[in-house]
Amino acid sequence: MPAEHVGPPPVPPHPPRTVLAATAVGKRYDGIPVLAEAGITLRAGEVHALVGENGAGKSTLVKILSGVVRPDTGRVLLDGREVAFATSRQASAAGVALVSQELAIFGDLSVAENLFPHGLPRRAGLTSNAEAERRARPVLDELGLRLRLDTRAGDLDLADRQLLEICRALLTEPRVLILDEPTSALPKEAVDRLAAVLLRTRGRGIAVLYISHYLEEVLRFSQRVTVLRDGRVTLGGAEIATVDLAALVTAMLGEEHAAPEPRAAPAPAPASGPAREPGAAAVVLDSVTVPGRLDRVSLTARRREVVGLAGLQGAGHLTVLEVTGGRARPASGSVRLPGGVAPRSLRQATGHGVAFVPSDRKRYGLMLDRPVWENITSVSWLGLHRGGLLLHRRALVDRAARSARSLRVDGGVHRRTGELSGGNQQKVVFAKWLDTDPSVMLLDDPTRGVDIRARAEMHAVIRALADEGREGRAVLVASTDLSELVELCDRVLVLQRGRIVDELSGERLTQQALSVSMNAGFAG
Amino acid sequence: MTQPVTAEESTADRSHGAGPRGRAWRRRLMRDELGVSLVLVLLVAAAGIAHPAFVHKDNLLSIAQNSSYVGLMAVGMVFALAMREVDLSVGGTYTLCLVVGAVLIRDGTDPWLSLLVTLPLAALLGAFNGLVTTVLEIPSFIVTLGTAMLYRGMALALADGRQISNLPAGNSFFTVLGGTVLSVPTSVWVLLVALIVFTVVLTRTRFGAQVRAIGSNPEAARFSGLPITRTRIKALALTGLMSGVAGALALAFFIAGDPTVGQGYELTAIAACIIGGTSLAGGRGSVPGAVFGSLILSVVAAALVFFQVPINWTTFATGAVILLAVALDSALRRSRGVGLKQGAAAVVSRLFRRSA
Amino acid sequence: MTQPVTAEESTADRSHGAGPRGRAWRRRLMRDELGVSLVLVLLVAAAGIAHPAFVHKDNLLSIAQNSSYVGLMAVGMVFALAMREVDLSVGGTYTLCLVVGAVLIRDGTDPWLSLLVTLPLAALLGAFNGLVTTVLEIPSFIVTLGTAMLYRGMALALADGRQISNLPAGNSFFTVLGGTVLSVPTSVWVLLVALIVFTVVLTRTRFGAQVRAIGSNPEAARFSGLPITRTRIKALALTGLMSGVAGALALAFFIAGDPTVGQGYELTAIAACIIGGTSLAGGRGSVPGAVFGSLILSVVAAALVFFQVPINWTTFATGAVILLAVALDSALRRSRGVGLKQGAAAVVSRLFRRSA
Amino acid sequence: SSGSAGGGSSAGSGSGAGSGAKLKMGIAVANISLNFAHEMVLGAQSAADHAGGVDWTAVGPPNTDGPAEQQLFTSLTSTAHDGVVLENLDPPIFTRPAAQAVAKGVPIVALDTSPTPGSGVTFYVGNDNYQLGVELAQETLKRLGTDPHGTVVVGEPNPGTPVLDSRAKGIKDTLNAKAPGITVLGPFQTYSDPAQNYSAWLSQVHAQPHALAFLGVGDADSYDLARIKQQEKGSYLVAGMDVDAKTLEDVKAGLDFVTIDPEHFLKGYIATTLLIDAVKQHKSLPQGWFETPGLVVDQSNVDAIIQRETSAQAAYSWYKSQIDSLLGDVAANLKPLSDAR
Ligand SMILES: Nc1ncnc2c1ncn2[C@@H]1O[C@H](COP(=O)(O)OP(=O)(O)OP(=O)(O)O)[C@@H](O)[C@H]1O
Ligand SMILES: Nc1ncnc2c1ncn2[C@@H]1O[C@H](COP(=O)(O)OP(=O)(O)OP(=O)(O)O)[C@@H](O)[C@H]1O
Ligand SMILES: [Mg+2]
Ligand SMILES: [Mg+2]
Repeated sequence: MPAEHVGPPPVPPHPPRTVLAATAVGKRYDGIPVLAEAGITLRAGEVHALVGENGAGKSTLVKILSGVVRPDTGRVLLDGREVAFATSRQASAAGVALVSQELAIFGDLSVAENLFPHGLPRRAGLTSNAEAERRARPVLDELGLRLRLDTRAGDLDLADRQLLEICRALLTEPRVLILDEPTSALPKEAVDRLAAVLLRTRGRGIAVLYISHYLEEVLRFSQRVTVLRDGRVTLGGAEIATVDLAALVTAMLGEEHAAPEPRAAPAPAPASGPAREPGAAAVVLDSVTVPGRLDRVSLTARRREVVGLAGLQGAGHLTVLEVTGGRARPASGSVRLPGGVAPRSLRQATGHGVAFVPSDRKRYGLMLDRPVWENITSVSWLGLHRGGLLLHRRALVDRAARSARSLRVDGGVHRRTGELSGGNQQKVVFAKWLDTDPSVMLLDDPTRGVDIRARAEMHAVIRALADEGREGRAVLVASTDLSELVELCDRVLVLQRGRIVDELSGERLTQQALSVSMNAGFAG
Repeated sequence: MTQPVTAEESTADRSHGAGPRGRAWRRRLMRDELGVSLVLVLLVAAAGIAHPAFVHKDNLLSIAQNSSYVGLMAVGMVFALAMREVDLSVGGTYTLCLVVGAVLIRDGTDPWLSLLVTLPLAALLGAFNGLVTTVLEIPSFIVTLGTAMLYRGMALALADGRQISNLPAGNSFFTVLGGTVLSVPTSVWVLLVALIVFTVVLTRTRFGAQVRAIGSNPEAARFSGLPITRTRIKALALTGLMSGVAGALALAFFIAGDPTVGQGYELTAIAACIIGGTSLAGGRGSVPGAVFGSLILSVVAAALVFFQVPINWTTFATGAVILLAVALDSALRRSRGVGLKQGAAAVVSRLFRRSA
Repeated sequence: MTQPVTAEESTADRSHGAGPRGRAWRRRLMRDELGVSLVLVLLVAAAGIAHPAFVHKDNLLSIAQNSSYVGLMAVGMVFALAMREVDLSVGGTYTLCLVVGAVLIRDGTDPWLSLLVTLPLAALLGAFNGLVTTVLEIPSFIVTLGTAMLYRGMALALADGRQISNLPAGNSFFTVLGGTVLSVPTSVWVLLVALIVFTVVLTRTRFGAQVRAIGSNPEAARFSGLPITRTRIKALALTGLMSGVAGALALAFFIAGDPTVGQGYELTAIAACIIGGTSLAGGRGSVPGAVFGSLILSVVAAALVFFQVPINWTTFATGAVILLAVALDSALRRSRGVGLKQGAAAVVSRLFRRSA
Repeated sequence: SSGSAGGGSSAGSGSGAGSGAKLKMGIAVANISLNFAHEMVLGAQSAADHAGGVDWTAVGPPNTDGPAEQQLFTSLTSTAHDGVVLENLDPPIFTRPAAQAVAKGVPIVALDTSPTPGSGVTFYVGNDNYQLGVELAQETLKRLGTDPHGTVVVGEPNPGTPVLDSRAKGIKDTLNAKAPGITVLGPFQTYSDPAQNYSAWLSQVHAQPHALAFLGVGDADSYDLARIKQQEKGSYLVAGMDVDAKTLEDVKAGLDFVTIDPEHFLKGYIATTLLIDAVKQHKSLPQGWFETPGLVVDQSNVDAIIQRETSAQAAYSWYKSQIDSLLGDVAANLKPLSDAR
């Protein structure tokens, strides 16, 4: 088994017992079928992967499994008995825990209160952080979350919030653990820890279902895989040994796409040939210091160049984006945008052609209650005041529709953005910044939760952005996904403790090299 | 005029965009102003059936006029609420503009010219609210609670605690603005114009879109480089301006500057907005809804007079009827409401046969 | 008691989790109740320096007592606001309980036993607010605006529009509840107890956590299956209960049931909460803050009397001072505030040397 | 001119409705929650009952809000089109609505506050509020002995209310004129909400611990001041106006040394009777200000007043003789409108 190298697979009890199963599940939204005859079976002690394109129906299926959404047709069986959970609470009481894609964090509450949303453990009738500490700490440590339990959850970054939710699920001691894209926001080191945790849970005979767009990851962690395409199962619970990457891609995209979609495979990046020579300097940081976050960082990003930023959590690579985008102000040193202006605020930076694509789309990216087209046009019309005082609705809608189509945002631009699937929402955030025709792009996990095809296409768009236009554009990318940096970037700057410690490019730019130099000096 | 707003409102509606445009459109209409307007009609109909005199043109017009002051404030308030702010100083602004206008006119300023002072002043007072909110980083609720007293206090001090009367009642300012045009009270015309203009502003202009975008997700708005401070100040200035307009009209009608009027109007105005479908949580707002809301509140008060509710029960009855009205509204919103619609139609037609 | 609150209160601050326990703890304190309490102290100090009689024990105690009624309502209101609801009917509930109690006692019920009616009634009225809000799916703002009139109307009808007096003033109910214990007004003791108890309830019980969770992120709450309806009803019942307690204390003190009391208390209570750091957007709430807030409002009113503000300027001055107070508060919140703290300390010590 | 015209036409409309069907009439008051309004409504109601053949309505907003009352008044003029008694706290607001009603031919009687010139209302029944203030001041002086020295604090619930303003002025002027040794402070704002009113007065007492007297011009002032005097065992004099149940107890208990009773019931009764008579007998309303007296209530007569307050009947039988004499010769009690204060 290819999973062998991850660690000794504790032999699952024979014969593998089915814990949770869904059969012939159908679900429609507004008459549009989202799931049709979909089904899946989870066995005790297995890690089962669920993959598919954006909008294929993965989240919907797992929401049905865990009682968040009711199916129109079909049945859900727990230990062979049919169940109809009214709420996710009932589900978790029955041992089915879901970590959903749209994080359910209570920002104003403490980490402890978020870990036990139905009530902190009590001592003498009063909730007790100490008791919570005692119960939660081991799990937190397993996942490498070093947090004080009285920290306000809203102050955590996306990765920590993701881990926090996984802890919350683990603390319910589930028999079925469902993770919807747990790794899309996680840095490599966290992913590895999660993998270890999953392996252990597997040992305890827990069934794990997890959704991911990282196919290698899927092949490494899971024993079986189910593939959804347009709400139908195209590969049902196949033993991982029997499938390879090509097979998965075919199942996801269909025969016609498998072959003519070379970029679909996470093979070497398309345009990273040395053909282009970079243009004029667009972004210049000169010994920029942000107390506690950046320490005398200097860098130059030229037009026609995609510069990657890598680092462990808190290494400062994100702060580089923030000072460039005007979100954070350097205490000393200088930041220069094209035309020599210094970014003073998000608004002013936007005005000078900076596009800042945040990774936390729900919080910083989208108006979930507005239609897609309003989101896509909001920066250019409402931020940059392009397009006049009066609404030219048709014009805006058409423009939005065009870029939505080019990025494969499924469903019309009149849909409420909150109804889109996670990946499609991410595409909308990207589209709304493309719509501003920026001269500098700051990307933080630009393809978070986007499927491999759309991801490859977005990469192509980013490259094109860098190269085309009057004299090209500068792109700064930070990503938790090292392969993305390798595929996309001309060179990658590695930061540690707020300092640039390494620069990788050309042949030296590989995932291994990256993770080595990111971790260098942190022996072990 | 409802179409665009309702349409815009409906974006909150999950089934938006999907399904044939026509159906969606009807559903949206159903979901929004039609709800309140129907409630309004039903209330009038009910009162009219019991007391035909209630639906007499003059009575309805005077009700409309009485609601117009709070109605105008509500129109302004929609913008504040749509961007997650609230303005408790509309009553104070109203009073101050009323008194300033009266003082100017008493001291010989041409009544019409006094508008050149009072209206800009009103906008300024509103902008001040926005400025303080921004600079001090404190919720507009508390800021405007303070400025409400500030403005009302100025009015009281300026009027030296007395009502300012014996103004030149004959002047065209009082006869026209305070009178009727085509036998409809001028303030009702103004309300109608405001309704149309600001519906367009909210749903069809960049400013309106900015207001709603900021209210929908302030953090995202900041990230998208929207001019949040400027928009907030503009929006609150607009709210202030509308209170000023209401004040000017009240002055023209009452022909007197009374520093004690306008107490508690802020809550009535906010209530009108919310009844009309504007959300305290921001992002959504309906100008026509706000106007219907204020009309509903006036109708309730007036109707109770016709029903000769014993004086000690008036407050109770008012509360009860308002609750019934909003309950009916929510029922309409939730049911596709077709049945109710037909029922209402029947009632209304019967009524008009009756009163004709 | 503050520590847990502040822990929960501490507002967005990225570097937060990092710092060593002590520092973070101090910083949080600084950010929260200390701000308002400092403002309170400064106001008292300022007034005391100008008019030593102001800081005389009796005067301070009577100010505390006068603030206790709104203070209790504010304590309840924190729970409503923390879960994104608002209760505009606290004034009405207060009045109704006051009048019901008075009627019962007048008609011969034992005053103490009357509590067995009025307090459950208060909780019931609050629960009714929650129920209507849930069933009709309309904002509690509009529901409670209606029930406010409903409740006040009942009081008016029940009292037949006149004051209910001739109560057995000698009864221990009036002498104890309306009197003083250890020469501190009983209502102040009650407020103190409420402060402690409900600080614990909000910060250290599951109910409190659920209230804040729902207010912080309703979707997430629904997703994780928190008992939203039940919690809402409980929270609003609690708000109602506190108004009932205030009503009972007022009855015991004034020894008369007056259906006209309590107008506009709702805004004052909400203002007190917000001044104290509770957010209208839900999720965060501070019980001590609310109490300090209501104290600040009372101190302002009382101080102005000592400064003999002319009648026509009273409103203006009140508004101005309140704005200054909140401005100072926000300044304190933003600056680490150390300088100001020392300044304040100095002032206070000098003052007490003076008045001793 | 428009006044007499209104009067004339009103008689006309009166005849229209008067023949056969019940007359539709009513009263609008400033605030249905407050005792004084309540008393006037009672007076008006019993007058209507005694007159007979009248369908009587009373309306008013739940809290003092001129425009709100104005809206109710406007509605009332279309339901009670045979005649309306208008009690309000800010006459200017009613200038146009009253004028419109008069123009429609609805006879209007102003009650408690004198109508503005433009309103077309030319008959007003009410107290001399300035005089009420004077009386309170005189009663105070009686109890302060000869040539008193010290301060007297005057409070007024809501500034900007003409009735209260003139009462306060009456107090101030009298004290200043008759007692040079007394410094009058105020009037200060004491708020109408009883609890707020209590707090305001308590602060006043603490701010002026050595004052000779604290005098209010509103209803809450009376019983709140009494409560404070009792609580603080004060040696100062306290008094206010109106005859709320609590106030009467306090007078009986000697806490309030007096309370000035504007005799609202009487006012309401007189105004209503004269309106109904005019309409029934198709004659136009009297012109001018019909001054109704006020009454000084102290321990000597408080019991009778308490008895009077028990019911409308009790009130009527108490006032009967007074009513008869006042209505006996209306002309004698009429003063020019312009003198009203
Ligand atoms: N609440 C909703 N209302 C309407 N349509 C919805 C709703 N939720 C999901 N959909 C639609 O159902 C389809 C499947 O969504 P789903 O979230 O299951 O996709 P997914 O496989 O999770 O995609 P992704 O990989 O991007 O997360 C999408 O077209 C989405 O727009
Ligand atoms: N963030 C935004 N960006 C661009 N335009 C916006 C934004 N927010 C609101 N608007 C404009 O305000 C208009 C009001 O919305 P509304 O839906 O009523 O228009 P509409 O023509 O009625 O659309 P529909 O009929 O599809 O609902 C929106 O159509 C949109 O054009
Ligand atoms: Mg998904
Ligand atoms: Mg739309």
